[in-house]
This record gives sequence, structure tokens and C-alpha cells, in this order.
Amino acid sequence: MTFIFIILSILLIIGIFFNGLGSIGLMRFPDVYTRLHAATKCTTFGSIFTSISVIVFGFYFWKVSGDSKYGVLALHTIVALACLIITNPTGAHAIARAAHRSGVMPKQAVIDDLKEADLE
Amino acid sequence: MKKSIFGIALIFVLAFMILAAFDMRPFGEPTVSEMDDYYIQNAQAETGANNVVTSIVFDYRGFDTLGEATVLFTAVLGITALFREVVR
Amino acid sequence: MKGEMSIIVKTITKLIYGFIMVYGFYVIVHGHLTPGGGFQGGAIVASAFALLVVTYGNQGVNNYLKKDVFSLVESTGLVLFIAFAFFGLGVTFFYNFLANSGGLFGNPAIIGVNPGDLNTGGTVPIMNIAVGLEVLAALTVIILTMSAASEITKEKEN
Amino acid sequence: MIDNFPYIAVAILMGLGFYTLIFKKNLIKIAIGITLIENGANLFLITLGYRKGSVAPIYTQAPEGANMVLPTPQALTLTSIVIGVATTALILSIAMIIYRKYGTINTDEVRRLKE
Amino acid sequence: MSPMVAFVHIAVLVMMIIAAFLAVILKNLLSAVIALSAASLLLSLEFYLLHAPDVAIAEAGIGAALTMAIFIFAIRATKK
Amino acid sequence: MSQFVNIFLIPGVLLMIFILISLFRLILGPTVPDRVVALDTINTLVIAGMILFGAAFDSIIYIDVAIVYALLSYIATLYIAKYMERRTKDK
Repeated sequence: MTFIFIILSILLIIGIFFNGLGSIGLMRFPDVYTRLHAATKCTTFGSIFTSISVIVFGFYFWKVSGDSKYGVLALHTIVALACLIITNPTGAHAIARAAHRSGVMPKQAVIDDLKEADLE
Repeated sequence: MKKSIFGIALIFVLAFMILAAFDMRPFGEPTVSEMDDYYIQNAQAETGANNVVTSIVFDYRGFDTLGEATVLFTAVLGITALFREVVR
Repeated sequence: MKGEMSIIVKTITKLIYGFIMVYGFYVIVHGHLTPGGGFQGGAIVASAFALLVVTYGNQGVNNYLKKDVFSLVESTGLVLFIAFAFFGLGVTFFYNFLANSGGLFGNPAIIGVNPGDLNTGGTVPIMNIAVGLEVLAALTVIILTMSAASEITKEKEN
Repeated sequence: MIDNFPYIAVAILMGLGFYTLIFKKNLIKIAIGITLIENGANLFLITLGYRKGSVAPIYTQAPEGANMVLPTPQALTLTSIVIGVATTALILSIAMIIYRKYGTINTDEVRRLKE
Repeated sequence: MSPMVAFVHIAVLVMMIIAAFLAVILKNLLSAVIALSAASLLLSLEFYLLHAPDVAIAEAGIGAALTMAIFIFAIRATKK
Repeated sequence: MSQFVNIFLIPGVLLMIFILISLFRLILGPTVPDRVVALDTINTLVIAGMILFGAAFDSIIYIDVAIVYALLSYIATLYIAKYMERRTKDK
């Protein structure tokens, strides 16, 4: 019982730490692109770890108690995690592209490769 | 002038709503509702559905859902009629 | 083509729109066991069509998503709903004549907490499907009509 | 005080909606105000049906031996939400038609142009 | 109700009121609609905490995608 | 079992605080893309919170709400992104 408790605590601490870093970075960084970098990457990574802790919890109790509802909990969480992993970076890509197209420049931009290449 | 009258009316409505909010029963302790208890106890045996909310929506209170479907149909009809010359 | 989004978004859309539709139909069919039902599943499937509209643009989906077909589906759902309400008229309007009869969707449910059996519920799953068809078609018609209207209004100004 | 907090939240939400309806001139802002009032009404209905220490009224894989919250307000709110999106779509369609006829969606200017 | 759950209720309601306030006062219509979407998201979380998953799914499916799509079509068609 | 309720509730409370921090970017954000980034962050945090509360309340079926949000939240982002792209192209 204590072993699974320690594993869940470690996973949850990692996840919460990265989620906190993401939201603090969203507050502190100077322009859109760095904020996007901090927020999207860190919160996706942290959410993966919190979800993995729920999955471990479900599978462990399925094995210990033999009640199938904990297995259902783990499987549904896996589906939610897969959807999160697929959709979140796509949204970040779309925001970054639209921000660049709508004329928001990075704060200290030196070279703008995307404008030179003119990908249409 | 008109704006100030509206403002006073808004303040009155807001004050009455907040006073009523303090007078309500405490959050989390609703009055005893025999109808809801009947639904919770007998819905599984009578309709055979595990989800009590769905059995209320489609069985006990089907007329509500019929009205809802009619409203949705009418809204779609209205939108299609508004844009009849724009969209072929 | 005009109005499309970038290649990454198109690839992910091809990957995921079928999954959204399948999940929506899962929510509709399992409406009497898990949270969900006709309204929620219909809204999810309509969101999948909205995803197609935003990714491929209005002209891109014009050949595949026809408004006439969706109008037909909407009317079918409404008629199916009212028909199954009339079938119970031997006792009363909206009588659940299929429950506990042993036929289609007719198994008696286990009383108390249980994992759930899909073959229960009587007319509740059938009405879920009917309302789901109606809601998905209605919301999709709203999305397609407003998208085309905003497009044409924009072009007329320029 | 703290026990009645959801009701106070409902009052503030509906007050914001009424403020938008009365003092804003833009038709899209008015649609936003109507959506806020709908949200307040839905939240009020669901809050009325909440019982402390209960679970959702679904028997599939629920915890053993727990009370259930009242199911009827949830069923009524369900229909209310779908009707809400249909009416919002109708309001916005009428706003689009008004823009095509008059060239503006400010209510004062529309009223002046009509006379 | 444990104090932690009570705290979560109050935090979600306060955040929802802040988002609704933003939806009213912001001048830019697109920003106002984004704030409205955030308010709808937090309202769905509140339904979830009040043990109403049916209503939470309905609010999620309609408030997340469809309301946003309809408002953006209208803003696009009425922009000067 | 009771200690497992607390182990999932404490991270949920912390996630609420992080959502509050992200909401300040929605208030402050000078441009529209800043606000969209804030909305996206709130979405992700709310999905994580929903999964944690579902485990804490011991109700398995609640996880479906998180799946629906994870699938649908990015459609709104795509609509805003397309609107911002188009508006500059029209000018």
C-alpha cells in the first residue's frame, strides 16, 4: 500500500510542478511566441504525468481488488490522454501561424525566415 | 434621462436577486422531493434504463422533448428562410 | 484551394474527424447507460462537421456535405420520434411498450448498481437515436448555412 | 454566507447579462448578454438539485450505497441548453441580415436609418 | 463537504464571474467571444463538480465548438 | 481508500490556483493571440483537473466529460486562428 502511495505521489508532483511552470511562464514571458512555448509544452507534459498517475492507480486497484470498474477507469483515461496528445500541439501550431500572419512580431526578432520563404 | 431610469431599475433587480440569494435554503440541502425519489427508486424497474436522467427526458417527460424538437426544427426553418436568397 | 488551413492541420483532421464521429455515435447509442444521450451525441457529431468546414473551407466541403441530405435526415429523426411516441398509444402517449418485454432492447435491467447491459431500456435507446439524428442534422444545417452566408457577404463587399 | 455562494454567483451573472442588454448598443454584444443570462438560469437549476454527499443519478458503476442528486432539474436543463444554441443562432442570423440591409449593427443608427 | 471541495467550488465560481465580466467589458468583439468561451468552459467544470455529468457533456459539446463557430461567422460577416 | 481521495484532491486544488494565474493573462493580454494562448492553457488544465476529480470522487463515468473536452476544445482554437489569418489577407 505504501509503495503505490509513493509512486503516485512522485508522478503527481512531477505533473503539478510542470503545470505550475507552464502557467507561471504564461504570466512572465514578454511576447506571444515565448508564452505559447511555455504554456503549451509545459501544460501538455504535466497533464500527461497526472493522467499517468490515474492510469497507474486504476490498473493497480484492478489487480488488487479484482473490481473491473478500476480497469474501465484506466482505459477511459488512456483514451482521454491520447486525444489530448493529438489535439493540443495542432492548436498551438495554428495559433502560432495565425499570430505570425496577423502581424504580431517577436519582441527581439532578428531574422524572419517564414516571411522570406513565403510559404503559401 | 432614459438611461438613468434603466440604471435604477437594474440596481433594484440586482438588489432583489441578491437578497433572495441570502434567503434561499442552504446550498446542498434541497427540500424533500417525493417525485425525484420516486424516479430514482423506480426508473430502473419501469423503463429498464440505468441512466435516470435519460429515462426522465425520453419517457416520463417526453412532451418536453417533443417541444424542444419542434423549437429546434423551427429555428432551422427560420435561418434557412432568412438566407434564402443568399444561399442557393 | 482558397480557405484551406495548413498541411499539418489537414493531416490531423483526416486522422481525428472519424474518431469524433464514432465517439459521438457511441454517446448516442449508450445514452441509457453512461452520461450522454441524443442531444449530447448529436452536438458532438455536428462539431465533427464543423471541424471539416473550418479545415477545408466552405467550397471544399460543398460537394460532400449537402444541405438537402441533412434536411432529410432531420425530418426523418423527428418523424421517427413522433412515431415511436404514437406506438404506445394503446396505454398512453409516450408509453414505453418495449421495456421488460424480452424483445429488441427489452431485457429487464438489474436493480441496483451494475456494469450495465446494452440490450435494456425499451424505447429509450430508439428515441435517443431519433433525437440524435435530428439534433446533428439541425446543427449541421445551421453551421453550413451561416458559413456560406458569411462567405458571400464578405465577397459582395470587396 | 459561504453556503449561499452559488446563488450569489447566479445573481451576479444574470445582473451582468441584464446590464449588457440595457446599456450596450452592439447587436453581437446583446447576443453575448443573452447567452450569459441563459448560463445563469442553467446554473441556478442545477444548483437547486444538488444534495451534499451524493453522486450522479446513473446506476452504471456508481459507488455502492450513496445517495443521488435530484434528476429532474438536470433533465430540464438539458433541453434548455440545446434550445439556447438554436435561439442564439437565430439572433445572430438576424444581426447578419440587418448588417446587409443597413450597413451597421449599432441599434441607435439602425433606428435612425429606419425613419 | 470537505473544505477542499468547498474551496474548489468557490474558486471555479469566482473565475467564471471574472470571465463573464471580461466578456461584457472588452471592446474588441473577438476578445469578448474568447472570454465567453472561457466562461462556458468553467461553467461546464462547475456542472461537473455538482455531479451533473449529462449537463456537463451537453455544455461541453455545444459551448466549446458550436457557439464559438456561430459567433465567429457573425463577427466575420458584420465586420467593417 | 480515504487517503487516495486526498492524494487526488490536493493536486486538483493546486490546478485551480494555476487556472487563476492563467486567467490573469486573459485579463491583461494586450493582443488577441495572447488571449487565445490563455484560453488554450485553461483548456488543458481543466481537462487534467477533470481526470483528477473523476478519480477522487470514485465515479468512473465522469471521465467521459474529459474525453469530450479533449476532442472538441481545439476546434474553437482553429476557428479563431482561421479568422485571424483571413482578416489580414483581406486587407
